Amino acid sequence: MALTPKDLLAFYRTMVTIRTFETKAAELFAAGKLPGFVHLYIGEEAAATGVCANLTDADYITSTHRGHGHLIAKGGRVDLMMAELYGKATGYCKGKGGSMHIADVDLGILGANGIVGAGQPIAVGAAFACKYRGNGTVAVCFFGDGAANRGTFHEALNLASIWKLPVVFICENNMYGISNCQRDHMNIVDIADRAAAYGIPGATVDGNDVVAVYEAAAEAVRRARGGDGPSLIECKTWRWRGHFEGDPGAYKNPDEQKAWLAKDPIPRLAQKLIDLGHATAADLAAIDDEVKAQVAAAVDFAEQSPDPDPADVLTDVYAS
Amino acid sequence: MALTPKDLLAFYRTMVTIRTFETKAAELFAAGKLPGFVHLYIGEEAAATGVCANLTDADYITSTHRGHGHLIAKGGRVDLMMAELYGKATGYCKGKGGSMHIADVDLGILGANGIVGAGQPIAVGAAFACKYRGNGTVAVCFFGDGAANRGTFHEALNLASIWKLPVVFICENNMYGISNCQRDHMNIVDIADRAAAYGIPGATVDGNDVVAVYEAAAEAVRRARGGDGPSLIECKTWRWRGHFEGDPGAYKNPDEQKAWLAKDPIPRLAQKLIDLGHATAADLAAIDDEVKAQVAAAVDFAEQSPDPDPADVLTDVYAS
Amino acid sequence: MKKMTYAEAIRDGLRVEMQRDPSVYLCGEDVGKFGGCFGVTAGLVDEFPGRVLDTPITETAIIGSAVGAAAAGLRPVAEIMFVDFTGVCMDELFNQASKMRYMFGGKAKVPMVLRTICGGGLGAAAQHSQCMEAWFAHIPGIKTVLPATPADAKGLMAAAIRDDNPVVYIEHKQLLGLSGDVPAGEYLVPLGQADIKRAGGDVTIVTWSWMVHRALAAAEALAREGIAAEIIDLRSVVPLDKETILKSVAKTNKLVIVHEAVKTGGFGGEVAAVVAEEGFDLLDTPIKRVTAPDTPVPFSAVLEKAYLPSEGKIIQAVKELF
Amino acid sequence: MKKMTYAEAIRDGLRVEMQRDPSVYLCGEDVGKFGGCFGVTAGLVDEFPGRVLDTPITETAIIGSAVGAAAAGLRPVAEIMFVDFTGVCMDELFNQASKMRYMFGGKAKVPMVLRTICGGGLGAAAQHSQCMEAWFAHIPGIKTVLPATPADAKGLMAAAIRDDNPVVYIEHKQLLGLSGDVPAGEYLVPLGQADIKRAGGDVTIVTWSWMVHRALAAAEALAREGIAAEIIDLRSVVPLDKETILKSVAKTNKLVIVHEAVKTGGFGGEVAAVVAEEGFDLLDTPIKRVTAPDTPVPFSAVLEKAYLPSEGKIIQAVKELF
Ligand SMILES: Cc1ncc(C[n+]2csc(CCOP(=O)(O)OP(=O)(O)O)c2C)c(N)n1
Ligand SMILES: Cc1ncc(C[n+]2csc(CCOP(=O)(O)OP(=O)(O)O)c2C)c(N)n1
Ligand SMILES: [Mg+2]
Ligand SMILES: [Mg+2]
Repeated sequence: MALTPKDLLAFYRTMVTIRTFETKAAELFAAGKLPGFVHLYIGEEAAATGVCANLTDADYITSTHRGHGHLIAKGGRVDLMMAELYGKATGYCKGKGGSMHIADVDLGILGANGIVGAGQPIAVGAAFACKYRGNGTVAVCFFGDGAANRGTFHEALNLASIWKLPVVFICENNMYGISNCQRDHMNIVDIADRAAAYGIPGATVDGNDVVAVYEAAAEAVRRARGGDGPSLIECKTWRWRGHFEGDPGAYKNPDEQKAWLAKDPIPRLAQKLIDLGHATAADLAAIDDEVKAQVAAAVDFAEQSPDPDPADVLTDVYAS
Repeated sequence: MALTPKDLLAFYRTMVTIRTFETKAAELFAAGKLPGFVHLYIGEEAAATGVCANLTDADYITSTHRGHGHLIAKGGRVDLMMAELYGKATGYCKGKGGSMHIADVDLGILGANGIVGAGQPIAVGAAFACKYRGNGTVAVCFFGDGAANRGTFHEALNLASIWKLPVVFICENNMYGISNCQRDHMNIVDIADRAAAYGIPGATVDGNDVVAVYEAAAEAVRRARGGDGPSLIECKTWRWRGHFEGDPGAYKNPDEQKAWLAKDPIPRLAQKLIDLGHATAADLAAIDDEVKAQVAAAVDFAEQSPDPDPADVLTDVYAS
Repeated sequence: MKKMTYAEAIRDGLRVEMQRDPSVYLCGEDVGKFGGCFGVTAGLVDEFPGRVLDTPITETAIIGSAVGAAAAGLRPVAEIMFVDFTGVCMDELFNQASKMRYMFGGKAKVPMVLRTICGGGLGAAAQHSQCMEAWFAHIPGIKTVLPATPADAKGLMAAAIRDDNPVVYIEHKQLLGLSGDVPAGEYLVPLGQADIKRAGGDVTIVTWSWMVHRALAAAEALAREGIAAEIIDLRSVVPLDKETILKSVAKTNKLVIVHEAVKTGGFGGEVAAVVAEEGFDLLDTPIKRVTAPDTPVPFSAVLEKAYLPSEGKIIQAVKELF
Repeated sequence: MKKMTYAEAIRDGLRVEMQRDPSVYLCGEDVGKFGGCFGVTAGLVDEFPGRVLDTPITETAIIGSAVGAAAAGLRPVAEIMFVDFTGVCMDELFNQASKMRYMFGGKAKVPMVLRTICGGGLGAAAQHSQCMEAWFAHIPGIKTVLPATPADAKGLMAAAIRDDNPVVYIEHKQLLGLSGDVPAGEYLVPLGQADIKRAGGDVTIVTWSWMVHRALAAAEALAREGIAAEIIDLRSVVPLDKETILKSVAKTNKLVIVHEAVKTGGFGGEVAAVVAEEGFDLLDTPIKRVTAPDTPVPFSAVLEKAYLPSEGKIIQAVKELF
């Protein structure tokens, strides 16, 4: 399953969509238009994109507080996402969830999550459902380096291993959990080494190289679909911005920040597309423009959408 | 610090005390004299004995639901323990705790624990206190193979490693968590391999060889006292009896059970003492008799002790 | 109808629902070949191959995975061996299972059952004897049931499994061996319907789980003294059947609440508050609560006896209202 | 006296106690160089080298290790970034910290503070906006405080640190910037003493944390209509100052309870039950509760406004009693 030019162009579009959506969200937050906490995925686009390219709508993912990129890569609609960020009635969650709780169960997106590490056992359960049904579907769990220290990580990977479940754990190691950098929160360099504690394969990849991510995930998804159980993949990457909008990220080393900005996954893929003759600069600029228009339309949609009816606070607590 | 004959004889006495105490407890439980849950340590005596021989009263331990052996090895008094098993006012906890909650804080015993894995972060905190005071004391955390799958294990070892705390994690791998045998609850053979996930040393030893346990623990305690941080030691052993008294343990393989009974740590040490000329069979029999008398006296003490005053249910909730 | 114990009735409820719906599965520690710590699931692992799963000691993954499986369309019945251990997986219940539907704007269903067991009287001490329904009742998005009889145990289990929401199903150790008539085959007791276990016109006693039986014994004794107590077994604390409570108080004008959990913050407070708010004019006398004191559960039989609400304490509380 | 914000007052309380007692240390996620998610501990890491410790994301180890350190003689102040995350470490609080002393027959002390923050109004949605004091109140062996003013924030922090028991200290996001007079140097507010924040003879309003201020605003408006409300700020839910409540109700004969937590199972139920049991004859009217509805906290500002108890809802509830 070698990647076709079409695949690579799709990666490009997805990554640009994430970048554009997030850049717009930063702008809107700074303008006071978005309430609550907003955690942006800028700089990490290759991870979600490379992983989700291996999935269909019937596969599941669990996401995190930093979830916009995962949602877009899994096929989520930017208009419904943007409306949710605004807290509008037309948003993915009718304004009840906000950035940290966007979900699209029909697309297998079992939600962003405000609790760090909470998605890990949930993904295990979704993978159990996949295996129970025996239909070859899989679950993917996204989480951060910080979340790799939570007890849920340990319990989820162990249970997935024992039950040989079709789940792929994707650790997005952006080197920080809020202000706490990896070397201060764990005593190992490669988080993928933790796979050995559960007797499952672990791999570390350049999380800013979408093709490397794609290939590592492809192998893990193939194993999962084939009944060979879970895997752990660590994508080394970098959070460009503060932890949440409003955090200047003063604790980051400026040299490191600079070095990582230079590894921007989007120009890297653009260069490859051009070098391989799959696209011209103009082709890519056209994609950029289309995406920009799409995100602008999403903002318009959100702004023109109505607020929820206050009475709706009482609905959707129980299914009946 | 080579072991002296006196040391080995002390090991022998401790192991026989544990065995005798536990055998008596089994008998008393069967006779309907002990209420509640009773989990016995028979067959695992070498682990607690070899580890605690490295500790002083100023060092801490955290124990488990299967705690009698740890308590005795750390210097706990069998009369106060037995009275607690009976729920008497003279027991270690005035009858409020029972078998699963015996503690002796003055001896650094921070309690048996009814919650599997709960002692792991507690030991980390005690070790933090040791380091904070800088007095060279250490903490030891006992737990089972089953407890090695709890999230607390992961979080405790990671935090201990980051903070380089003087704590030794002793996993007593008796191959079962209730009815669930190790190969069904984790996908690795040596639990000590999990140490690598935290960048700390891990070692697996024959948990039925008290000298091997002593030596592995000595090395880990030396590291801890010297400021070199935590270690994980796995003692491979076997639970002779059911999970708790009343459980016939029908899920155990009779051949395995037989093989392990043959590895009984007490005759192994007795043989060594005799072979090395440190003791005669008569010397050891004399120790056996002394211990038997001591445990019999503990039972007498317990039986003759008064029940707690019902009004005492209300006391000891808060310190004032 | 068939005579069976409470434990057998739970198992029967599980069995009937598992036969009916292949998306139902059980998981938990030692629920398989061991049959559960109290034998409740004995034999099911053989009856339903691949659908009764032993787990490691991993409460957060047990409940977290149940949430994921339920969101993905299965109907897990996940056991936490003792209710005392739910502190370990509280986030999974409290922030995930209960809120997923609401947070997602009504676009998810989490049809799962958390099966567990509560209560004292076994000398199991502070970490294996508690009653925690008040916590669950304070979590919007879940339902909480506590059957007191074999028939209710079966019917509530079936209803909990068929419910499209997370349901916490709490058994009681002292009831496992209790025998009673249980309908055969499919049998449902709707969630949120209290049951008048004994009718009476002089005082309303609202209770649930094991304490239903202590209240019934007290009512028997009180009857001999000419006081007719009405015993309302809530069966579920959420949804709460306010109507049955208020109707009874309208008749008796007196309310005593009996629960095994510690007093402060117990669900008895909620019942008292509902009646003090919505039925204040029906009351002639103070609302009494008979509960455990605000202490951990002690080990010694002597102390535990003093700890637990007794028939005597219920009788005394009732008499103070006359 | 010095004017400072609630956040500064907490920090001042921490600072004074850390200066006073070298066994006090702070730990938690981002409490060090980041100064805490809301800036409360800013600068302390430099003032107290080695005594302000950043942890990984590891709530069970944060609280579990605090229990161990406290049992070994230190006085940890361990932060859980949002009270909503205490579900993660509930076992450490519920089965370990709170019960150790009792289980060990009175032979241990666990002098620790769990510092955390609660409440809505920030658009932080369902997992970052909750109020959970009712859970803590249902755990014998711990105390739970919720300061509403800068002075109380400082004095209760100091008292919590000096207390020999586990204390859950709950800040409120909406109060961090609130300014007020705070005594300089050592200052203690005893745990378990309610404070009458406004005196009045017509109706008693029992409340705590942020809602104290909404109740005060409502009282102001009610006063203009000739209704004199007495505002009792509980400050700690356990120990509960029943005396102050009952004394007030003896005067006003009317009780309204206001809290931000969801209604069912909230601590308002406990307050209502205490008064319905011990002060029934003092009451002329039903006991009212003004609370959030039984739903998760919604994200959208419009919905969250509808969710939170407001001045208007308090006024309306009070008026219904006249
Ligand atoms: C259980 C829990 N603890 C703490 C937090 C607060 N918090 C939110 S995001 C975050 C950092 C997460 O770090 P990481 O997992 O590396 O993800 P990243 O933000 O880097 O994407 C923390 C501590 C939380 N939401 N949940
Ligand atoms: C958190 C928690 N889960 C489950 C239990 C029930 N339980 C008590 S002991 C035990 C098995 C423990 O196995 P292991 O850690 O290997 O210790 P062992 O009994 O073999 O000494 C279980 C599941 C518990 N007490 N606490
Ligand atoms: Mg990170
Ligand atoms: Mg074991």
